[in-house]
Amino acid sequence: MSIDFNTKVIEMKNITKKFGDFVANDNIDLTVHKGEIHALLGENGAGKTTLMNILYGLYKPTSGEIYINGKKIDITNPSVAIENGIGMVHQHFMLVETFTVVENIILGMEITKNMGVLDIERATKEIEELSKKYGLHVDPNAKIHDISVGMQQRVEILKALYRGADILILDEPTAVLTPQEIDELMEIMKSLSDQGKTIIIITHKLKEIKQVADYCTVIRRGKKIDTVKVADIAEEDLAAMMVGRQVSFKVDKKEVDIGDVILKVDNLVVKDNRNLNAVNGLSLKLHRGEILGIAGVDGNGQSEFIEGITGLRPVESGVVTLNGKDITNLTPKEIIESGINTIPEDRQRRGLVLEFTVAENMILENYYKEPFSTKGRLNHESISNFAIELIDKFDIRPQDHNHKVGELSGGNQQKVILAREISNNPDVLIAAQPTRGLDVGAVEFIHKYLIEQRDNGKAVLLISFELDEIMNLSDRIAVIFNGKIIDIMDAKEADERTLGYLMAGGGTIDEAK
Amino acid sequence: MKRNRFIMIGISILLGLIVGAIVLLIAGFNPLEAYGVMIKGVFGSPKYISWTIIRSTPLILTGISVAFAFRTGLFNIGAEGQFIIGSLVATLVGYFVKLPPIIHPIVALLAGALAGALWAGFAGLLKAKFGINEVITTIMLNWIALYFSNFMVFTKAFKRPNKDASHRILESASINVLGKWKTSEAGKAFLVEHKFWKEFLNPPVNYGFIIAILVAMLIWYILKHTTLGYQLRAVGFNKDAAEYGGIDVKKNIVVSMMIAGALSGLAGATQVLGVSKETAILAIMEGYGFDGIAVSLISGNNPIGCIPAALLFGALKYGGSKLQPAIGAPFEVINIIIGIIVFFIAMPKLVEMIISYREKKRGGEVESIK
Amino acid sequence: MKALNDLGIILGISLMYAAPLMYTALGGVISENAGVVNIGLEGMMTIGAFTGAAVSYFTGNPWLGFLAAGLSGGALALLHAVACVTFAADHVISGTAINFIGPGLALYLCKIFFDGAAMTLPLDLNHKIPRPLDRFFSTNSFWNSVLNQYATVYIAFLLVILVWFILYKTKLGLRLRSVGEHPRAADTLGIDVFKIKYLAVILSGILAGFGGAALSIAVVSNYRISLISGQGFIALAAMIFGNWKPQGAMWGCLLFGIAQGLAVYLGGTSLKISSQILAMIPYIITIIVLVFFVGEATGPAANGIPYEKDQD
Amino acid sequence: GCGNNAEKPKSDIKVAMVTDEGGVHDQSFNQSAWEGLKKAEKDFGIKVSYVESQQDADFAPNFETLLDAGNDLIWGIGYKLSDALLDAATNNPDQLYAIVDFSYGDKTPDNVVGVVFKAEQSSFLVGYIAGKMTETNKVGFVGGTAGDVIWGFDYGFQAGVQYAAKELGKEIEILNQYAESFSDVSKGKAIATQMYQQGADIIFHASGDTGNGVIEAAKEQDKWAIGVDRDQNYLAPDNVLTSAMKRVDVGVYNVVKDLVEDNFPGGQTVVYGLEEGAVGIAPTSDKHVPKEILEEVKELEKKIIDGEIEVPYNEETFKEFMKTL
Ligand SMILES: Nc1ncnc2c1ncn2[C@@H]1O[C@H](COP(=O)(O)OP(=O)(O)OP(=O)(O)O)[C@@H](O)[C@H]1O
Ligand SMILES: Nc1ncnc2c1ncn2[C@@H]1O[C@H](COP(=O)(O)OP(=O)(O)OP(=O)(O)O)[C@@H](O)[C@H]1O
Ligand SMILES: [Mg+2]
Ligand SMILES: [Mg+2]
Repeated sequence: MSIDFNTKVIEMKNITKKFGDFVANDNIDLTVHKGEIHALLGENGAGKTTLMNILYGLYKPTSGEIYINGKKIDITNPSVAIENGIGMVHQHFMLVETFTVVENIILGMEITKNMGVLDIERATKEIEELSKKYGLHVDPNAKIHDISVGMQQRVEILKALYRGADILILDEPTAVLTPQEIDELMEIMKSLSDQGKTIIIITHKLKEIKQVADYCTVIRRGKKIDTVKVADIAEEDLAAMMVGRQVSFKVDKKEVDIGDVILKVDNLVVKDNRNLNAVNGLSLKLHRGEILGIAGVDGNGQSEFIEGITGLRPVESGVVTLNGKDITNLTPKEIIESGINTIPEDRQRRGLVLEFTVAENMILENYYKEPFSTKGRLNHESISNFAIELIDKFDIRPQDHNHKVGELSGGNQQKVILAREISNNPDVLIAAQPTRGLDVGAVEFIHKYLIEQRDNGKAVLLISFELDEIMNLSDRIAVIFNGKIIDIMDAKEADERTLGYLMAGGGTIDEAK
Repeated sequence: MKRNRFIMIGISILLGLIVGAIVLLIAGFNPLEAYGVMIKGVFGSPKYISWTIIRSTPLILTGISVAFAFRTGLFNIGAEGQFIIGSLVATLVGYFVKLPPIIHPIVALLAGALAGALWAGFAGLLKAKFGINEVITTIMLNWIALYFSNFMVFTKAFKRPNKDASHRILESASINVLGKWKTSEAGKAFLVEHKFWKEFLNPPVNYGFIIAILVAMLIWYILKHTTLGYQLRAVGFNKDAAEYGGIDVKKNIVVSMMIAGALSGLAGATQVLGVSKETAILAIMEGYGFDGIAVSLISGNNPIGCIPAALLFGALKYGGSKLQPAIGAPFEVINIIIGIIVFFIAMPKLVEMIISYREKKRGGEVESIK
Repeated sequence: MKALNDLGIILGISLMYAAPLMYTALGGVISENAGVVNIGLEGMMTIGAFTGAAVSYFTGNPWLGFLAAGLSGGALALLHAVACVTFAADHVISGTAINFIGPGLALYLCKIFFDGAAMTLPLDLNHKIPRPLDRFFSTNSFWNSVLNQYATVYIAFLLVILVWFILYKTKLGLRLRSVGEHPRAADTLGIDVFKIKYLAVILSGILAGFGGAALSIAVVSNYRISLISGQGFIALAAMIFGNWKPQGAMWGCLLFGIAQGLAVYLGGTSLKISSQILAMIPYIITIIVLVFFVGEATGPAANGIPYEKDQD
Repeated sequence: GCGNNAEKPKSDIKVAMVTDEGGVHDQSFNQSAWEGLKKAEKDFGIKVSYVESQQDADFAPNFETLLDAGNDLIWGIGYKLSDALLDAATNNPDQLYAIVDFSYGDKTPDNVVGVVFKAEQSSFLVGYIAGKMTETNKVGFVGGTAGDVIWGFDYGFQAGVQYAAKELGKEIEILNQYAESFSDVSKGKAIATQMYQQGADIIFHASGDTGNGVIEAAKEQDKWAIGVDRDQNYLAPDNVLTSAMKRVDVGVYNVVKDLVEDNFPGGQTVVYGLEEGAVGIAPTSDKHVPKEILEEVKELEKKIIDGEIEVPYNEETFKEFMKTL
C-alpha cells in the first residue's frame, strides 16, 4: 500500500511543552499521512521523546492541539491514545521483567473468562496468530528477563498491535539490536506499512532513515526545523540540519605500535544470576597501545565478563593476569589498585552514587588515599580542588563540584565517570557502552579520550553494541558469542556484514567468507 | 532546602496539635486548657525541664541509631532489642565489676554499647552473609533480647531478693550529675540557698544528655567527614556503585549495623547508669526503639536533628502525662498527636501545597489591593 | 496414642496462633505486591481488633463485628494510601505514623465507648465467631485438637487460596503486580496506577483489620490494649519470609505458629527448661529457618518507591 | 511531719496515685486501687486523682508531678514502683507516701506506708476448692512472668491443692507453666488448652491479661478456670469457678481513712490478709462451688487467721509446709 496523502492520520499543531522554565517542545507542527513511515531526527535532548510522549498521552502539552484522523482529540492519558489506535514502543522498554511475554502483551487488555479470570490459553493463541501475521517471532510463555533484547522489542511491537494500533511510534528501536536484527526490523516496518499501518520512528542513525522512512522531520533544541522527503536528501544534509553545522563522523586515529600483552584472560568461566555459565571458556589477550573492541549482541556474557575480571562477580575457573600478575578473584579494590579501571555499562546503577555530589563521586575509588583523606579523615579541600580541576578539564556542566550528580544530564554524568577513571591513569581501561544514549558532541569527546589513553601506551578494552563505534575506535575486534570469543580480527579488515554474521553466532570468519 | 524542611516540620507539628485539639474537643476537653497544662508541665519549673531532658535522652540515642542505619540503607527496627541488651550488660558491669568512679561508668557504658553492637551486628552479619532481610531478624532479635534479659535477671547472683529486678549498680558506676554532693551536707546547704539549682538537680539529672549530644556530633562528623562515613553513605545510597568503587559492601553492612546497635546499646546503658540503676523484669516492650524510629523520621535521619526531635518527643510524652491528673484527659491523645505529626512529615508534597496555597492567597490579596 | 495427641495439641495451637497473622500477612502481600510498603499493619490490626470486639459486643453478631473490623482497618489504610499514593510519601514514615495513630485511636475510642475501660466487655461463647466443627470429633481426639477451630482459621486458609488466585490468575492480580513491578509500564498501557494502589492498600488494611478481629473475637472474646503487641510486625516478617507471596506468607505464619506450639508444649513436659528460654524458641527457630532454608528474598521491583506521574 | 491534717477541712485533702504500665483501667490491681480511692472520695469528701505510667522510666517523674500538685498522700501501685517511691520519699521527707504490694521492712521511712496482701492465703483457698472439686485429679496453674509476687500465688495454690488432696486421701497432680508475659493472651490460651487436653479440669491463673486466654480456653473447652485479683466471674460466668481476690481497694481505702482520721501509720508495713477481709474468695463463688465446700473454706479461713495453718509463699516455705502436712 502506498501513502494516502488524503488522510492525515496525525496532525500535531503548535505543540509546546515546558518543564518548569525549560521549553522542551517549542511550537512544533507534525503531520503524518496514512501508510507513511515518518522519521523524527534530532540530537540528544532535542525533544523527540517528549513530543511522542505527548502524542501518546503521557505528558500534557502546555499548549497546542492534536488531531487524529481529522478529529480533534484531547489525549489526556495513554488509554485515549490506545483507543485512537496509537501504539508506542518506548526508548526504555516498558516491560514487566517477572511477567511472561503473554502477560506483558495482554496487560491492560486482558481476555477473561468469568469474573475476571485470565484466559491465558486464548490469549496465547491470539498472540501466536498475531506474531505469525506480522512475522514477529516471540516465545509466548518465556519470562521477559529470560529473553533477548531483540525479542523484547518484538514483544513491545506486538503489545501495540495487539491493541489494534494503526499508528505505531518506535522510539530509538535499533539502539540495542544487531545488524541482522536491525535488518529484520526494517523489513517488519515495511511490511507493517504495506498492511496500512502508519509508523513514526525516532532514530539517530541516518542510514536507517534512508533505508525505510518516507519523510523525516528534524527537530533542534525543541524547535521543528523542517519536514523533508527522505528520497530527496543526502545523509550529510540531514546531519547538518540536525546539529546546525556540517559534521564529520570520522574519528582521528594515528597509528601506534602495539606493545606487550598487558591483560591476559585464559579460559574464563563466570556464572550469571541464574547460575548458568554466561562466560564460558573465554580467552583473549590485550596489548599495550591498542583498543580492543568486543562486538556482540547484548546478553552474550559481556556484562558477566567485565564483572568477572573486575572482581564484582566470582570467577568459577580460568585465570586473569595483569602485567603477569594473577588477579583472578581478587577483590574489586585490589583489582583497581593493580591497574584496571572501568567505565561501567550502567552508569546510574554502577558508576555513580546519584545522591552524592560531583566531588564525592570523583573520589569513589580513591577516597581513602592521600590527599583526599588523612588517617580516616576526609580532606574536603583537596577533594574539592581535585573535582574542580577535573570539571574544568573534562568540561563538565554545570561547573559546580557541589552539584548532586543525579541532577546532571546523562552526558555530563558519563563525563564524571570518564574523568574519574582516566584520572587514575590505569594500565587497562575497560569501557563498556561508553557512549550509549549520548549526543554527537559527547560521543566525540569520549572517543577522543579513549584514543588518547591508547596513544599513551595504555590499553583499552571497549565493549559496545554499537558496531560503528567498535569499528571506528578499535585496533582489533573480538566477537563475543555465547560467552566465548569466537574470533578476533584486525579492525581494518572488518566489515559490518561479517561482524554481524559472527555476532549472530554464524561461525568463524572463514565460514563467514 | 534546609529552611523549607524546618517550615515543614513546624507545620506538621501544628497540624498534629490541631488534630489533637479536635480529638480532645470531641471527648469534651478544652484543648487550650490541655495544651496549657502540657506547656506548664514542661516549662513550669526547672525540674520539669530536667525531667523532659531525662525523658528525651535515650530517644536521642535510639533515634540516631535508627537514623544512622537509614543513612546507610538499612532499616533498624531492632533498636528496642539493642537497648535492652545494652541496659542488661551495663547493669552487669555496674554491679559485678568493681572499679573506681569515672572509670567504672566509662567501662559500663562501653560494655553496653559493645553488647548492643554485637547484638545488631549479628543481624548485619546475617544480611551480609546470607542476604537475610534485616527487618525480620531485628524484629525477632527484639523478642529474644527481652526474654534473654528476663532470663539473666533471674539468675541467682544477679537477682535482688524480693524484687523482680536485678541488683542495683554500684554507686561508683553512676553517671548522675553531682549525685553524691547533692546528699552531702555541703550540697544540701548550697541547694537550700539556691532554689533554681535545687529544683533543677532534684530529678536524676545525668551526663547521658551530654553524652547523647556528643554522640550526635560524633556521628554527624563520622558521616560527613570521615572515610568510614563516606563508605557507609555510598553503600547506603547505592551499594552497586560502592561495590564497583572497591568498597567492601558486606563489611560495611556489618559495621553499620554494629554502630547502630552500639548507639542503642549506649542508650540502654545511659538509662541504667543515670536513671533506673537496675534491670527490671520486662513485661512488655518499653518502646524506646519504636519511639526512636519516629524520632529519626522527624529529624529527617539527621543525627543532629535527632536532638530537637527527641526533645519534642520527650516533651510531648512528659507533658502529656500531666493531662490526666490535671484535667482527666486520657494520655492516648498524645500518641495520636505524635502519629499525625509523623504522618504529615511523611507528606512534604502536601505540606508544600499548603504553604504555596497560603502564599498564593496572600499574593492574590496583595494584587487585589492594588 | 499419647504422641499423636501431643502432636494434635501442637498443631492446634499452631493454627490458633497462625490464623490472625495470616490475615495480616496476606494484607502485607497485597499492598507490597502493588508497590506500597506497609509497616503500618500493626496499627491497622489494632484498630480492627478493637472495632471487631466492640461491634460484636453491641450488635451481638460476630460477623458484623468481623466486617466492621475490616472496614476500620481499611479506613486507616486509606490514610496510608492518601499519603503514599497521592502525596508520594515515604512509605516507612507513613506506616510508622499509622502505628501511632491506630493503637492510640483504638484505646481512645475504647475508653469513650466502654466507660473509661481499657478493654471491651467480653462476648459470650455464642456471640463469638462460631466453631463449625465443634462436637464433630470426639473430645481430646487428635482431629478435634487440630481441626476444631474457629471459622476464622478456615477463612484464613481460604483467603490464602483466594489471594493467590486473584494475584496470579485474574486480571486484577496481573494489574496489581504490574503496578508493583513497573508502574510506568502499567501506566503506558492505560492502567490507572493510583486506583490500583489505593485498592491494594485499602484491601491490605481490611485484611489486617480481619487479622485483629480474628484475635479479639475468636482467639479471645474482647479487645484489650495488650492484645496486639507486636503481631503486626511478626506478620510483616512472615510476609518477607514468604518472599512476598501469599502461600509463602502462610508458611511463614505457620512456622511461627508451630514454633510457638512447640514452645508451649515443651513448657508442659517434665523437661525443666526455663520458661524464659522457652519463650525465645519461636524467634530463634524463625531465624534458623531463614538462614538454612530460605535465604535471600527480594520483593517487587518497585516496592516502596513512590510513583509520580509527569512532574510538571 | 504527718500530724497536721486535723486542722484541714476534709475537702482540702488530696490523695493521688501513680499506676504502673497497666493503667487505671487494667481490670486488675490498678483499677482496684482507683476504686478504693474513689470510694474514699465519696465517703470522706476528699479529692483524688491518678497518673498512668507508660514505661518504667515514668515512675519517678510521675511522683514529682503529683508532689507538685500538692497532694497530701501519694500512692504507688505495684511493687515495680518501690524504688522510685523510696527515692521520692527520701527526697521529700515532708510528703506522705504509700505503696501497694511492697514492704520496705525495717527500713520503711517515717513518711511511707507499705501495704501488702497475703495473696498466698486466697490462693490457698482457691487451691483447696480446686483440689476438692477436681474430677480428673489434675489441676493447673498458669503464671505470668515468674517472680516473687507470682510465686506467692503459685505456692499458695499448690499448698491448698495438696491440703485438699491430703483430706481426700488421694493424689492430685498440679500442672504448672509460666507464659513469661502478662499480655500474651494467645499464649495463655495455648497453655491452658494444653493443660485441659492433658486432663486438667481446673486451672488457676495469676497472669494478668495472659489469663484472659486461660479463661477463654475454659469457656471453649467448658472446663473451670479460677480468676485472680478481682472477681473475674463476669468474664465467663459459666466457667470461672471462683477467684482469688486481693482487695487492693480495701487496703487503699483503709490507709486513706487512717489519714483522714489523722492516724497515718507512717513507717510501717500494713499487712492485709484474711483477717482484714482484704483477701479471700470471690463473692460469686457460691454460683458454682457447693455449699459444703464453701463451709469448709470458711473453717480453713479461720485456721489461717488463727495461725494454725501457715500458708507458704515461695519454694522454701512450701517445702516446709509439705513436711508439716
Ligand atoms: N519529565 C521531565 N522533566 C524535566 N525535563 C524533562 C523531562 N522529560 C524530558 N525533559 C527534558 O526535555 C528535553 C527533551 O527531552 P527528550 O527526552 O524529549 O529528548 P530526546 O530528543 O528524546 O533525546 P534522546 O535522543 O536523548 O532520547 C531534555 O532536555 C530533557 O532533559
Ligand atoms: N532536622 C533538623 N533539625 C535541627 N537541625 C538540623 C536539622 N537538619 C539539619 N540541621 C542543622 O543543620 C546543620 C547541617 O546538617 P548536616 O550538614 O548534617 O546536613 P546535610 O548533611 O547537609 O543534610 P542532608 O541531611 O541533606 O545530608 C546541622 O549541624 C544542624 O545544626
Ligand atoms: Mg532523552
Ligand atoms: Mg528520546
